[in-house]
Amino acid sequence: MKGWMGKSRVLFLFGIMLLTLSGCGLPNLTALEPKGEGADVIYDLMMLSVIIMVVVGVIVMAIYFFVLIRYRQKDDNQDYIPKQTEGNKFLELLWTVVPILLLVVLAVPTVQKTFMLADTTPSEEDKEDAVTIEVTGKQYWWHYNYNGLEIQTSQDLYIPTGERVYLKLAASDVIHSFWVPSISGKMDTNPGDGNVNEMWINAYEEGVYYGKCAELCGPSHSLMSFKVIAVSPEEFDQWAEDMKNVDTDATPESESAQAGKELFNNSCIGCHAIGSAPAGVGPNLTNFASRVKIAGILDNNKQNLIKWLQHPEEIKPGNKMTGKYGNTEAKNPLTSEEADQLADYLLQLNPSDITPEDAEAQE
Amino acid sequence: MSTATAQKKGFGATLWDYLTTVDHKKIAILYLIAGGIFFLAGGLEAMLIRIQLAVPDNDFVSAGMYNQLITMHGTTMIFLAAMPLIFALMNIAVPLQIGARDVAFPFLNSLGFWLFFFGGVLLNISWFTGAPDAGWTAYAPLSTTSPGHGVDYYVMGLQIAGAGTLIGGINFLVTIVNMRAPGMTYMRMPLFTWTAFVTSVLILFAFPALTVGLFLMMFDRMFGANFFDPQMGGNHVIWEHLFWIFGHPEVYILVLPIFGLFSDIISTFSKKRLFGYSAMVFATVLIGFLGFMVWAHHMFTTGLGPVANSIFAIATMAIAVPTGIKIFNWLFTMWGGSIRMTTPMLWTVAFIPSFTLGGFGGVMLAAAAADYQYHDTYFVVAHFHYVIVGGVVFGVFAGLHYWWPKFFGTMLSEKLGKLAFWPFFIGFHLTFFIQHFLGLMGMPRRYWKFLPDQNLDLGNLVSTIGAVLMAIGAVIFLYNVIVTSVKGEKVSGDPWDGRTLEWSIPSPPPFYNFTQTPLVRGLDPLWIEKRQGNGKMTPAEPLGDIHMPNNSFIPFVMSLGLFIAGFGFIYQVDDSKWLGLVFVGMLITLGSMFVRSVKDDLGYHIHKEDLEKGAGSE
Amino acid sequence: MSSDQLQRLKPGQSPHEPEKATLEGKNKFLGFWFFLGGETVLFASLFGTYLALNGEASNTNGPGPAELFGLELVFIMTIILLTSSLTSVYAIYHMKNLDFKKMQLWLGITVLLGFSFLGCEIYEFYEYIVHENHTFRSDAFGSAFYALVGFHGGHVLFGLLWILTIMIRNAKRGLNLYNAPKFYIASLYWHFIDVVWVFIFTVVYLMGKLGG
Amino acid sequence: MANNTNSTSYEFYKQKNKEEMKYQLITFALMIIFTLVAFGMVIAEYDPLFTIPVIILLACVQVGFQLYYFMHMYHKGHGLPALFLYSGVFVALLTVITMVTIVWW
Ligand code: HEA
Ligand code: HEA
Ligand SMILES: [Cu+2]
Repeated sequence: MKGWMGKSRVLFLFGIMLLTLSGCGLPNLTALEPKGEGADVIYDLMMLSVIIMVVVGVIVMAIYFFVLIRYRQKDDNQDYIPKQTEGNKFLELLWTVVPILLLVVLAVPTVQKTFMLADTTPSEEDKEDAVTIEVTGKQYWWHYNYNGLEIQTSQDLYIPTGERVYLKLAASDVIHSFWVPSISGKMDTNPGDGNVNEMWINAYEEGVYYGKCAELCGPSHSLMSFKVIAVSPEEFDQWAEDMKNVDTDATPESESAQAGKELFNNSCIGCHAIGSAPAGVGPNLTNFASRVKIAGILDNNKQNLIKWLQHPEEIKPGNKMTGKYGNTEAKNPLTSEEADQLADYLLQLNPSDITPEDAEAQE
Repeated sequence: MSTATAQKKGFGATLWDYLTTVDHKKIAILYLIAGGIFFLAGGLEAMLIRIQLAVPDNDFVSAGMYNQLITMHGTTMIFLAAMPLIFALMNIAVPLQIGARDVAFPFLNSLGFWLFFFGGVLLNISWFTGAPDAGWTAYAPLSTTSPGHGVDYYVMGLQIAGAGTLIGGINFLVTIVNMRAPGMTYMRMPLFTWTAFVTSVLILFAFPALTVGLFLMMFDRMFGANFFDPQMGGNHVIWEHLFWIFGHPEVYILVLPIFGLFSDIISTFSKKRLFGYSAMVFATVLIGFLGFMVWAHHMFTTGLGPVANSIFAIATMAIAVPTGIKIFNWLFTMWGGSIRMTTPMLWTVAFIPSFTLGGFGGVMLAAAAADYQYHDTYFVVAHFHYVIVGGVVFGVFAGLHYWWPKFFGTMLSEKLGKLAFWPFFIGFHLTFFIQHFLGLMGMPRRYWKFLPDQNLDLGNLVSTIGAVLMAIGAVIFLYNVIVTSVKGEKVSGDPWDGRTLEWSIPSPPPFYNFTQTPLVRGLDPLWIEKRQGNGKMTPAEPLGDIHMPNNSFIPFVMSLGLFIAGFGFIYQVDDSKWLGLVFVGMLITLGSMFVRSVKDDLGYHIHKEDLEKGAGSE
Repeated sequence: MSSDQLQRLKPGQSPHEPEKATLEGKNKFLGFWFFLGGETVLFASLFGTYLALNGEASNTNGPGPAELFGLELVFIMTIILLTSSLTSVYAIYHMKNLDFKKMQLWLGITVLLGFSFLGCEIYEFYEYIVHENHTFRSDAFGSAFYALVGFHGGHVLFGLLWILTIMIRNAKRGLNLYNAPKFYIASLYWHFIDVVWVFIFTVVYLMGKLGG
Repeated sequence: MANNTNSTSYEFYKQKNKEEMKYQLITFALMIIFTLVAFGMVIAEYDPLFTIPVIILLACVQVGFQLYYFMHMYHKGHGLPALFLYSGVFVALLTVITMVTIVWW
């Protein structure tokens, strides 16, 4: 058993190596590179706790290795009977009191930050222009209703940078959890109107931030991704203006898209909306063309869109679009031509000049 | 040894013997076998999970299948593997450690086992028709609206198994209170017995909350009630509370007996009395007490508000103090000792840093604000596998090596034991350490697949490789068990130079345990006799007739009835004809309760003369 | 020792607490008390659920507690159950005096009272379901109400069957050290049912009537 | 009773049981009275803010009577039963408080 020390050291080094290799994760996804106030505050708390743990850990491990090396039974001393100590008042007091003190050091900022993060009433001066958004989690997408702005949209959440944006979170089927790790911690969305949650998010810089559902919500839970698009306040205002004034009945340019529009209005509109409308069965598609991803996960291009329209079940098992119209699960599948037309229509829905690219350009 | 008996008695007779046994040592073996099989099943599920997550965007299993796998993995491991394996250890050791001939309620002990067993079988039958898929926590409304019968199996299986656990808990409580040998005061009980006691207390007060939660879910799913349906005025948060009011104490139910076991092992293999015995007892009780006041730390992101979150955060952190007391007392038991690195000790020594790391993760999670980041990510998965695998599973391995002689009268090979340890230990850290980082890097838990290009690939691959190493370790352990059983080499009653009463009698013990009840003169009674006496326990009574309970088939039948009724309940949703099965099942159960109630069961005596001839000690 | 346990206990030669005279008896006694500790949590979970949901009839148009409940029947039921608690005290009193006949008599009265309580409860549920159209499925309040009160009713029924079983089983052979603990813990169970009912009539009915 | 040295222990305990039965009857009378008061207060429609605490208190006292007298918890040898019952009550209280405070928000 002499290899004990050696083996753990190798293990340890190996671990460090792996970590450096993988870095701290993907920027704008990882919680280890905070890009927003909430994540920042939490990161500090995390680091404080890590420091405390390292201190305690070093002490424990020092005693541990000392004991294991020093007090192993020697071959020539098998009959040695150690002194049978009952305990030691001083030592026992020591390792009761010191942890208590360390925990107090951790508890105070914990409580403070818990209250700070829960403070969801805007301050007096911000009251007027604070953005408040009702977020609804649905299997397996997100819907946003901007209070007072008459904008409703889905999947990509546009927010202005540098200010606290207030969220009211609910769900319309099962519990989901709204999480944008590099901006802030998560909060559950509860079904029913009795348990609406509130939180705020504040992105420091412009950017496209990864959001994930963090509460098991069915087969496609892992695919319920979304994006938060933080743009400058001016850009945000323009985006809001564009979205508000969207002409929901504009005639598309290409013929194929016009045919697509017809198809859309005949069958898709029952579940999806274009223009401000409450959360339906499916996501609001007003600015579909500028979505970062299709269905939250596929790169936004025509090929993927056609694939999605025709075989949604293969891409997101258990989603509510499957079987609602002519896709794989139905008797008369959507023809390739129809899918093509629909795609053409959807991919020109682009009411605002403010798109994720604006946010990304700033990064 | 059981196989030797088997050859003597023939297979049928042995089987019947085990189906009807009320002997705590045989029940321990039953728990060991059933729990072991369920552990393998849970481990297999874990391997499938890890294979699915080995590479990004994998399609090894389907999304629906994945959710079934994690649900069954969690449920199986907690309820059907860890708990029964701990019950196996408690059953073999507690009566022996307190110098009792038997447990307080041998009949109920057997009933507890069979209820657990049938509950577990019921749950696993769901694999053939679609397993539960709402996570082991079964949060409503996902669980109440989950199609198919998977969650129904979860509800019925856990209800039946849970009843068994509750009964088992009460049995241990009364056994420890009423059946101690003369001189075995509370403050002389071995730590394992103490922790078994406190764990049983936790079972007694935690399981009823689960029982009610499961009933409510059963009513919602099967009989149209509205407890968790917001449209009808229900509230799913009630389920979360009930589940965790049970669920948090449950994790201490799992780990406390293991703490006790490690205390015994460390003291034995350091040749030292446990350092700070009374502080250890006090810490155990305190952990148990605090364990009931922290459950909402699993619900920090539910939205309870900052006041509730802060209170529960502080209460949770407080548990680090008594746990720390334990860690340091273990270290100082070894301090100045003469440490023998046997296999049980090896697992124990590996446990200390592993569990401490897991505990650190726990305290970090307890910081409510920070938990908004950790919650429902792989950070949590890492935390609880560190405490559960690094604590409970290491503990079960240690305990099995330690008490194998008392189970079967043979010794597991030390060489193979150590050979199994290393891959398991290294694999364990590989699998779970990196998961802390995966979580913080943005990987939520219960994710069927993670997407490529999110810097999560390497970490997941490492984790999977670690899991393979663990499986190798587990297989070597199995090999060890088989080899040992085939060889069947007998060992003495006291192969480890033990300190407590179980080592004062032969391995395996005769079915009446102690020919004469021993007189206990202090903590570590056998050690005292070895140092100050002739190395043998002084009897507290003259040799006399021993009263023993009768075997009974009723526990099996009673549990079978519930098992049958369980199917009825599950399928009456589709067709009310299935209610017939409910009646048949309940009739069997109530009928056998009736029989139990009206039939006198007075047991029998082993006569003094037979004892002198050495009956029972094969 | 074992078959001695079946010997009929006679005044003047037997222990004064026959229920705890044997190890088995002591075990039963203690184990049963522990079980009652667990039952406390069980009922608390049901009470908690009820208290969380009893105000939730409003959004489903069903009757709330204040409209639904009447107090007359509940009062009668309460008195019946309280009295049955007293009669079972009498039974145990006679058991301690080793007077088997009287014990059986009082137990018999207890059982009768228990069944009349149960009858009232069934009548009450019937009224609610048939006349008020308020069922287990109506809304969350309905579910919680029937779950809590029904669980208690189930305990009453089980207790009655249990007491009847041991009464009939032992009718011929009288009191002995083997069955004394059984009678004793059955009576404990009966008292516990009463304890739960005290909270049910207070929390469910009286507070329900008050609209709180 | 201490002078009853001549009687058998049976007679002694019989006497004692009889004494005890008297207390049981008093207990029962009080319980009925409490019940009457509780129902009466509700029927009289006092302010619920006053009535509710009072009827809960009455229920608790009544249950105390059941436990200590009817279930003999005041007899010796009931230390552990009391400990476990009160532990149960503790968990029960936590549960109920939770359900009435942090289930809805
Ligand atoms: C055996 C099982 C076990 C054990 C022992 C523990 C122990 C602890 N657990 Fe863990 N826990 C689980 C099993 C366990 N847990 C499981 C299964 C889950 C997830 C369930 C699910 O969601 O599926 C979970 C989840 C979980 C959460 C919720 C996370 C989330 O979902 O967001 C939290 C939060 O507070 C937590 C905290 C703790 C703490 C503080 C301890 C403490 O008891 C740890 C104490 C120990 C130490 C701290 C180390 C030794 C101490 C010292 C050396 C002294 C000095 C130390 C300091 C001063 C820090 N646990
Ligand atoms: C006692 C509890 C326990 C134990 C011991 C384990 C052990 C393991 N667990 Fe598990 N785990 C849980 C309790 C436990 N787990 C719980 C409660 C959850 C949460 C579930 C949920 O989210 O609802 C979870 C979730 C969970 C996840 C997260 C899934 C997700 O969120 O998507 C992962 C992923 O890596 C995982 C992995 C493992 C691994 C690799 C092991 C290994 O340690 C296993 C080692 C054992 C073996 C490898 C067995 C060897 C046997 C064989 C290889 C088969 C041979 C077969 C025959 C001979 C028939 N577990
Ligand atoms: Cu916990």
